[in-house]
Amino acid sequence: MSLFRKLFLVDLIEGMKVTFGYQNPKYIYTEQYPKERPPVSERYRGAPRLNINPENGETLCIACDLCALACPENLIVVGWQRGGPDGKTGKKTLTNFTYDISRCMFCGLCEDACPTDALELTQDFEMANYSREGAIWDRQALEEGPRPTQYKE
Amino acid sequence: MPDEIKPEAPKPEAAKPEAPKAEAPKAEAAVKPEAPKAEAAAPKPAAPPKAPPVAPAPWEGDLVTHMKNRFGAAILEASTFLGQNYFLVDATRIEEICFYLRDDQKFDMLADLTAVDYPKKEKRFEVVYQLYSFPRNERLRLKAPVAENESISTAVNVWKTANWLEREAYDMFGINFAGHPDLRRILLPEGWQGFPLRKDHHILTQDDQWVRENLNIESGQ
Amino acid sequence: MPSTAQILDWLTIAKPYIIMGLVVAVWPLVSGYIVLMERKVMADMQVRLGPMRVGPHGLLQPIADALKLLIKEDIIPARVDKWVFWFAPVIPVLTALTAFAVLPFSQRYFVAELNVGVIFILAMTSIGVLGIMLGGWASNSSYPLLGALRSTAQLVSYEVAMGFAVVAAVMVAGSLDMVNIVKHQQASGVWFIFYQPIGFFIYLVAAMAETNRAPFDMPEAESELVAGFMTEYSGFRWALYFLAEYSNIFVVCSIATTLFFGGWLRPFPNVAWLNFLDWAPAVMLVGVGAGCLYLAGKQLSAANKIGMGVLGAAIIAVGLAFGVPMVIDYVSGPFWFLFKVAVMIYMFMWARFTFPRYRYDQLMQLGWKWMIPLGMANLLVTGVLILVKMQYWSAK
Amino acid sequence: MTEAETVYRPHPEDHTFLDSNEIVINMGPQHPSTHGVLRVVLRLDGEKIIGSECVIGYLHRGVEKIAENRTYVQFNPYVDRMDYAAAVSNSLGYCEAIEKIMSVVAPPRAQYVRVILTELNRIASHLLWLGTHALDIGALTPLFYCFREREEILKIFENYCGARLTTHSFRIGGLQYETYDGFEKQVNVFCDDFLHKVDEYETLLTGNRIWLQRTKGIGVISAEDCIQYGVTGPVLRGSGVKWDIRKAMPYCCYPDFEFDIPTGQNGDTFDRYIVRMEEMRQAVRIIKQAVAKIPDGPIMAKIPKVIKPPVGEIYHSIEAPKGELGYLVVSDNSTQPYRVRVRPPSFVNLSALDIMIRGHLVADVVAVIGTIDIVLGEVDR
Repeated sequence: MSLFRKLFLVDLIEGMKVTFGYQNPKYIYTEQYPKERPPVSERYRGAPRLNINPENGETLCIACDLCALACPENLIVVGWQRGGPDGKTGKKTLTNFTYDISRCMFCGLCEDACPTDALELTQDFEMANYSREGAIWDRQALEEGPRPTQYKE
Repeated sequence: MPDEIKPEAPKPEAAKPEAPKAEAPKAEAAVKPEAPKAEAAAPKPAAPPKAPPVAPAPWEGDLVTHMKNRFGAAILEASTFLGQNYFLVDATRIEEICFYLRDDQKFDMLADLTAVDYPKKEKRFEVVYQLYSFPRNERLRLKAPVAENESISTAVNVWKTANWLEREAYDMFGINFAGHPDLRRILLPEGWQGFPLRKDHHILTQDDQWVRENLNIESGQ
Repeated sequence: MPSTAQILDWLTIAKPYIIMGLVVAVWPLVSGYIVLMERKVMADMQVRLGPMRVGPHGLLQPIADALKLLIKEDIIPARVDKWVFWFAPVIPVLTALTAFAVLPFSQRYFVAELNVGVIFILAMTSIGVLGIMLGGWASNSSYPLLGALRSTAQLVSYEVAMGFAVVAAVMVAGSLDMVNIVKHQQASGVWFIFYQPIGFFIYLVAAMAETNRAPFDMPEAESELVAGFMTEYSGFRWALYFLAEYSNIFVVCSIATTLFFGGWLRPFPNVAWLNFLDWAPAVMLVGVGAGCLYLAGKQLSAANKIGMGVLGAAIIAVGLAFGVPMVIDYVSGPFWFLFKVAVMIYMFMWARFTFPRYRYDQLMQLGWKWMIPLGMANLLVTGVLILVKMQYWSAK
Repeated sequence: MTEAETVYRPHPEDHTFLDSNEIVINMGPQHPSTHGVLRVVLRLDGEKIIGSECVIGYLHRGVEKIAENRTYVQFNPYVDRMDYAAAVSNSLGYCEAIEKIMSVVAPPRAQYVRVILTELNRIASHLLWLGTHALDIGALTPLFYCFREREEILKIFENYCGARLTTHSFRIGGLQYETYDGFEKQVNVFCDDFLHKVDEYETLLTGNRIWLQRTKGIGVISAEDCIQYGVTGPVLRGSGVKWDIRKAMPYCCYPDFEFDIPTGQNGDTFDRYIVRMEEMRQAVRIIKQAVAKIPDGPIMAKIPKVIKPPVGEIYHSIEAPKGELGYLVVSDNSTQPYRVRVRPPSFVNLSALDIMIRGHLVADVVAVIGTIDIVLGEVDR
């Protein structure tokens, strides 16, 4: 560092120039979140959803239990029964599906495992809830999407 | 370990950029010349039902000769597996071996020290030393079997890294490192019961006990 | 029915008390807005928005903060020296507010014209550190104690340098009276910063150090000492320390303005062709008002839009009122004074958000090895120059 | 005697001038600049450090035990959560270790994408380090500039795999996700912008006299000590040892790229700072090369549905942003690992803290903790 730089505090002034320059409002990077909603990417792994077939309104889930097996946290419980008259034979149908998002780490392994694209991690990222019980989603919640506790103006 | 495999010169662990790009599935790997070891292992029936394409092979080289000349019976095994060399050594002479490796063979860094628990083996724990040599650019693994109530002498005097790593091994496995300056738990709290990385330590025991004492309920799970 | 003359008479007598009352009543709010300004400046420099939620553009944030601090539980840790712990935060606030007494906001507005004004302020700001010391000591905890120790050492070192800088300016002015110093600048037609650039630099550094501002914020260096002497404080008592800190900043900036920037004078007060600057207050206020109106359009909620719009309109109205020649005569002094102080405070903030923090021993080194010798040399040169000038004048 | 005093065990090298001046203070676990829940018990003579003792484990989650209770595939997301500032590197190390023991090599396209993401993650990790390190030393503003650039990287991660921090972006055998449209462009744009931003940080810090005073000669550790303490990564390179696993024992497709290994001379905080700044530039260099010649082809090697590596053990280590990140995987030919040992760079580097801060002041402890660049999630696992 030359004497000139040292004597006239050039190093300090250069730094101050950088911070001063950034005061221009066009550099503002943050968003006012609940009012300005940043877009999340298409592949975002957020709230889980159980997809239903849009044509007939039936669930796409075939109750194969692969997601429950794939889950590292064992947080998926698939309830099913046999469709036959005696309840022991015939096609498996889904009865209930619980998903504990309080333990979920959104790794996407369940989504990868699903053979029918029934279980999907969606772009919804607002899952706040006042109780632990509220974080355990049943089949209805999974099909309808999350109902987060809203921040109200 | 069966010994009919062609010995391979000690080769430092390295990425295999020249490895075949189109990967064969495991079953085919035995036939395809994927790695020399795999080829050699092919005709040999291995212990597990599904013939694994690779198995540890005896390792010969200058280092092995030096070590065997110097320590003789203390070197229980010298093998190589997937290009990684290791010695199985007598735990009672570990400090001596470490000093020799550091000073004469230039393995100047202890990259890692840990243990593996094999409850069914005669000597339950295997303390694993992961050495690295800057001059040779080579890795070496030392394994020393230790029984549950035995102690192994510390490597702190050889590499200071061993201080925390041995504390961790003690913390997780309860292996006693004789001569360690400050052997106490490092990651777990002082009052912790048991050694969690032992195979017989069930993860829920501690939790259930804590929950019973502090919350007055049967189980936290 | 008292005559107009009588009323004016009473007003003259009552004026200091009115100003005193005004300062004490309004000051906490003003310092709250200085905090808001700091947060906004910080946010701007850090490519952020800063507080935006309370009121339009976050303008009501200080009020929300003050309310929160007032209703917060007053926690007194178990093993503290209770009375000292209670009383310590009051001291710096008291001394800082006392120092306001001799600040000449303009030729007309000041509480007391003290012939030792500068020394009075220096004395008051140094007593303020007592509160920090006591607070740190009474907390009976390691971090506050270290903070208090650092604070004391820092004050002792930089008080000296600051004294040298002030004395240099006083030598040029030939008076210790704050009002007279400004009047002298008016007479010579030039701000003292042009006579005393080095003195001003020393003063600036010493002032930053003395008010515990970054890069000299040792006593409360949050990344080292958590919160320094304030670690154990919370709620209202903590707010008092903050109030004192910002009051002190205001005071030291006011001194700088008075000593080096011509107090209430506009730039180059004697240059006639710059007379249009007399209209600057009105123009600036209208400009700020217009800015508010522009921001109003950008607010996200209707309430904030209206609030910002009303504020902008009000500021424009005040600005237009300032355009009336009789009014401008009264307000231009305080306006320029406050404007210069605000610029100084901005400088403080700017430095704070740009520089890393000195280490404690480096701070001492800077103080004793650089600032004090520099101050002495500056004093010497100033003295010689004044002597030469006087002889030159007398020879003439 | 306070609790902190009971924790502190005198070190044989401890010595004081006067006993009466000593205080023992707790730095952490709740402290603004211990980067999480590190607790350092300091013995002070005035403000001078005469001894220190790290207390760690507040964030211990038993990752190694979890590994023994999960399948190989299921354990993959957990490694992201050790060094959460460099999740991609963790994942790369783990996936490569398992691939190695299975004698599988990921297809070239997968390897290139891996390198791009890992190097982006190295930049992200270094940015986080730079911001917090500067904040510890008192420069408040670089933190936000760093986070702004880091945000751009996280956006790339989010676009690529749908998660920002704990990405779970790689799978054993390759990749789960193909790159998205505009991936190369977004990465290139970031790289071009970023070089200017690094210069800006340097304007704010490198030349600044206060920064120089605060970092030069602080926390000096010699190359011999580094090796004795097993310290790796930028700390080792800052001490002048030109050793980087990417060059010394190349993995993935690093041999395909040209880059330099920056080193320092004095082994002080400033050198480590310079090394990391230069590493960010080198990372940009690698990324640009990788993006330019990213091959087409499959992204997943042929691996069996159920992963059962052969009996044996493997140690695979990579150059994580913090240093050598090693995985010792012991397999018993079942679906679950018999043992997974993680060689955490932060943990080993942290053990050298004591010798680095002895004789310095409290303010330097903060600087040195910052310069080692620890992530407590990895120290405690």
